[in-house]
Amino acid sequence: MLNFVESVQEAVAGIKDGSTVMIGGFGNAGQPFELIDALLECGATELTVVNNNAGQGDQGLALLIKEGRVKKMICSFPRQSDSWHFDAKYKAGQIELELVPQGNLAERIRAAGAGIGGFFTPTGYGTMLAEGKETRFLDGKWQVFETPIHADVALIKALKADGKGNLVYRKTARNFGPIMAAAAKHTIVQVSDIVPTGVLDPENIVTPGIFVNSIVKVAGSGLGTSTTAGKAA
Amino acid sequence: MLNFVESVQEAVAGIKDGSTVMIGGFGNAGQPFELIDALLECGATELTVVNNNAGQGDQGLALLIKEGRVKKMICSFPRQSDSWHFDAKYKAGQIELELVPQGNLAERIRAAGAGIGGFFTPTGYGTMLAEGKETRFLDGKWQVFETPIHADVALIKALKADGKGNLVYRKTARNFGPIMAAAAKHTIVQVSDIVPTGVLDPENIVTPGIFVNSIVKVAGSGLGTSTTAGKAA
Amino acid sequence: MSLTDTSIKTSETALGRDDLAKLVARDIAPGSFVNLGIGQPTLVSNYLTEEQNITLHTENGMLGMGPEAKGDEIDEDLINAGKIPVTELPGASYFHHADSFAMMRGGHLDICVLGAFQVSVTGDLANWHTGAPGAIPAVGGAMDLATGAKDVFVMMTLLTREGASKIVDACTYPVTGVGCVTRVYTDRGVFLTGPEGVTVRETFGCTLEELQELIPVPLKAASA
Amino acid sequence: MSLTDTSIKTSETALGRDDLAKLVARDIAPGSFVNLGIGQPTLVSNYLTEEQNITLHTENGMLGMGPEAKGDEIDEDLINAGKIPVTELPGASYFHHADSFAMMRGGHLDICVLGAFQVSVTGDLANWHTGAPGAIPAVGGAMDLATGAKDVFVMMTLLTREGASKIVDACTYPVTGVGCVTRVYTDRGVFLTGPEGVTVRETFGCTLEELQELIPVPLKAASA
Repeated sequence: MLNFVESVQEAVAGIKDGSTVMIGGFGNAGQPFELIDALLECGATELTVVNNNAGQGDQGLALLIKEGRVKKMICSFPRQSDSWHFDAKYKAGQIELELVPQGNLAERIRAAGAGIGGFFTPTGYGTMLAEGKETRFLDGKWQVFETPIHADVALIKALKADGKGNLVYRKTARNFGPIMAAAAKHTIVQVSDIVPTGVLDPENIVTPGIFVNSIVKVAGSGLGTSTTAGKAA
Repeated sequence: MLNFVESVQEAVAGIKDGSTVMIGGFGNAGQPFELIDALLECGATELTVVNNNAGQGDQGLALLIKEGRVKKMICSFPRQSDSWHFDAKYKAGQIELELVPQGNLAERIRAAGAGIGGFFTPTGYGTMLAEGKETRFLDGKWQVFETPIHADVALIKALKADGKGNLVYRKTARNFGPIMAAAAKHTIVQVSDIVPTGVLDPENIVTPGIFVNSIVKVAGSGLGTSTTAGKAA
Repeated sequence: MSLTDTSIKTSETALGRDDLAKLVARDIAPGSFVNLGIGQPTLVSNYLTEEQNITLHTENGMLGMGPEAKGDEIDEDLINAGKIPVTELPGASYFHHADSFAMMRGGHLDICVLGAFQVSVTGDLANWHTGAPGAIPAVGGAMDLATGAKDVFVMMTLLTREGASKIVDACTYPVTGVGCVTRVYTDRGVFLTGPEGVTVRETFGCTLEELQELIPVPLKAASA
Repeated sequence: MSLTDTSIKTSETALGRDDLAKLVARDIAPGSFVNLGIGQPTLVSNYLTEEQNITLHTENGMLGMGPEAKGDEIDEDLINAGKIPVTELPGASYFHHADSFAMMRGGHLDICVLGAFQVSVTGDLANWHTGAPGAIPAVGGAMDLATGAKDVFVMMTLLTREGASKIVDACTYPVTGVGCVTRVYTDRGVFLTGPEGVTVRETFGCTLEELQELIPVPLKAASA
């Protein structure tokens, strides 16, 4: 069932300790900063977080990691110049890391939403990241068996939602949003605008409302040039 | 390389005997009738055709089958009230049939375009259509191993193309077009309109031009209410 | 479990197709995403109310499908899975075939309503192929629908023209899916199927005992 | 094959980064779809001409990427894979991450240009991880890029700071992909790699013999 909620706090209130949480965004584009802040505030812990990175600077996901709420990160690129909170926890052995090539991350998330139990892909064959994984020679190439990444909750950011929960995104802020919305049991979306049903052209909807559970409007979110606090370079 | 060609005849001229040809469309919606007629005219034979159905009435794919050009059909629903040409060839043992559940057909086509060497899906488990196929218990369900369907050529219909070959479709005529465009080595598209590059909103492009090789404008094609000949109920 | 349990509902006469469609429509939870199979299940759409706020999916690439198109509304590019021209409701969306079946196969549809030749005591479904020699097999989206939705409802007459029960111990027709049917709506009663066997929720124009005589598998009455 | 074969091109001096980028740009066939990796490969975009009609892909979901955004053009929702604000060219398109990597992994990109730590004689690529103890591994899209494009070009200096050849018999760093590199552009020469070994296409500021002294694997000269 689709719910329109009044605040980001209300939107994340049901997230339980031990959940697997997908968080959209690539760099700052599409990062649901306000939802992440609310998740930090709500106190849920022992989380497995799926995101392309492992937090940057002193905000959002990085703070969640700093506060010890994240048991495990599933990501493609945890090492950035300002990912010091992850670095510290990792070196202290206080956080688990599942490193996944970015395309495998995307395809495994897509597989979860699409009801695919596993697939073979050439990416990673012969590398450290395929060690111990099943391989098979298919279509003239060695390929590696990969499994879906499911989640309890997805936190994503879109540009607009209509009354049916249909979403459109903006430019490269689309990134992981549509596939995470489909992969999670419960999808929470922050949007900059909610428009009446029928305003969005049915040809142009990127995420149909069937994949959306909670929508919260966050002023200034998704406008491209950031005016809200908490965003780093 | 992208080519804009002047006629459907020119568009299909390179299709060789023995090719695997994907043909878009579900019912009449999205059927590239004019391209199919040109394929019939060009004389290519021993074809493997991938389409949801196996031809209807006395037109298009049905005629291709009647004329003995199709060695094998890969489809989900060959039995329709007016699929008499397929029926006759099938009963005479003159055409091979690979029957595929519609969702597997779509996912296998998608896999070919996405570089996936194979995948497990619950669809078909325990049925005649999974006989002899590898099965595995994944995500709490028995699943069947399915492999990609590649093609030499795709013939599809879209509403509009721009100068970069970007495509948009119309309503349920979208169906197999986008995934076939990605799965075939050479994708030929008939459109009702070619617009200047920059006219289509980058947010709304369904098939990026990277998947398109030849575009031909067919007057009256893709307008929803048919005015061209050769379309049955 | 007892055949004399009276907690199940009964009505005085067998149900016609429209009354059965009305019953199915009534049982669909508000806000659900639903796929209605070709044939009898399509009738259900006539009885869905606006308050229910049901979104209909058609596997050829659309959510928010409206009623059948008439006259000037007919648009060749807008058809349902049965290839019938339909209409578009506000809030509709279009997507390609892989996305449409991913939606179905990924378990995002709440309910799918299908016709059937047979349903087994454990919820196996047979609805795609008679298995007759020489018959050309055709499956369409039947296997995906059977496997993908959270709940699979079957709508059918309880008996064949020859009087045989379509609820069976094991399907004799080739199956479409294994253990997938959760509920069976027939002209004579509503049945719940699953690992526990067949439970009768309602009977129409007959008692549970009379029903048991028609059906060759043990029936349980639903508890209140 | 002979070291005295003179069919390869030579220039008088080693190439700087920009000259090398110019060379790579010149070698990209008109109409190609190209992904330029983070770092040195990004320079290539400065030398692509309008007549070449190249479409740039960025794996975070865009085709038709334009130059880096400056001043008022900067839009936080429009960045490249290196998280640098970029611009949009006419005919651009946006798509989600799975579609973007499917495009790459499905072999639809003509060329991908990457930096490298090492390339082996058979085209193995090492560019993601030093393997140093305690180093936090991070892969991003490197393995997908290495595996997906029709041609993988590497741009790098031929030698490490310590003077060791980055073209090696077998990678000592953890590999990114096996047998994937087809061409290596360096400050000292252009090399073709593959099952046949290493062929030198051009040398810069050195002869083939001098190059052979720097590189611990047998070099062949390209035939005319």
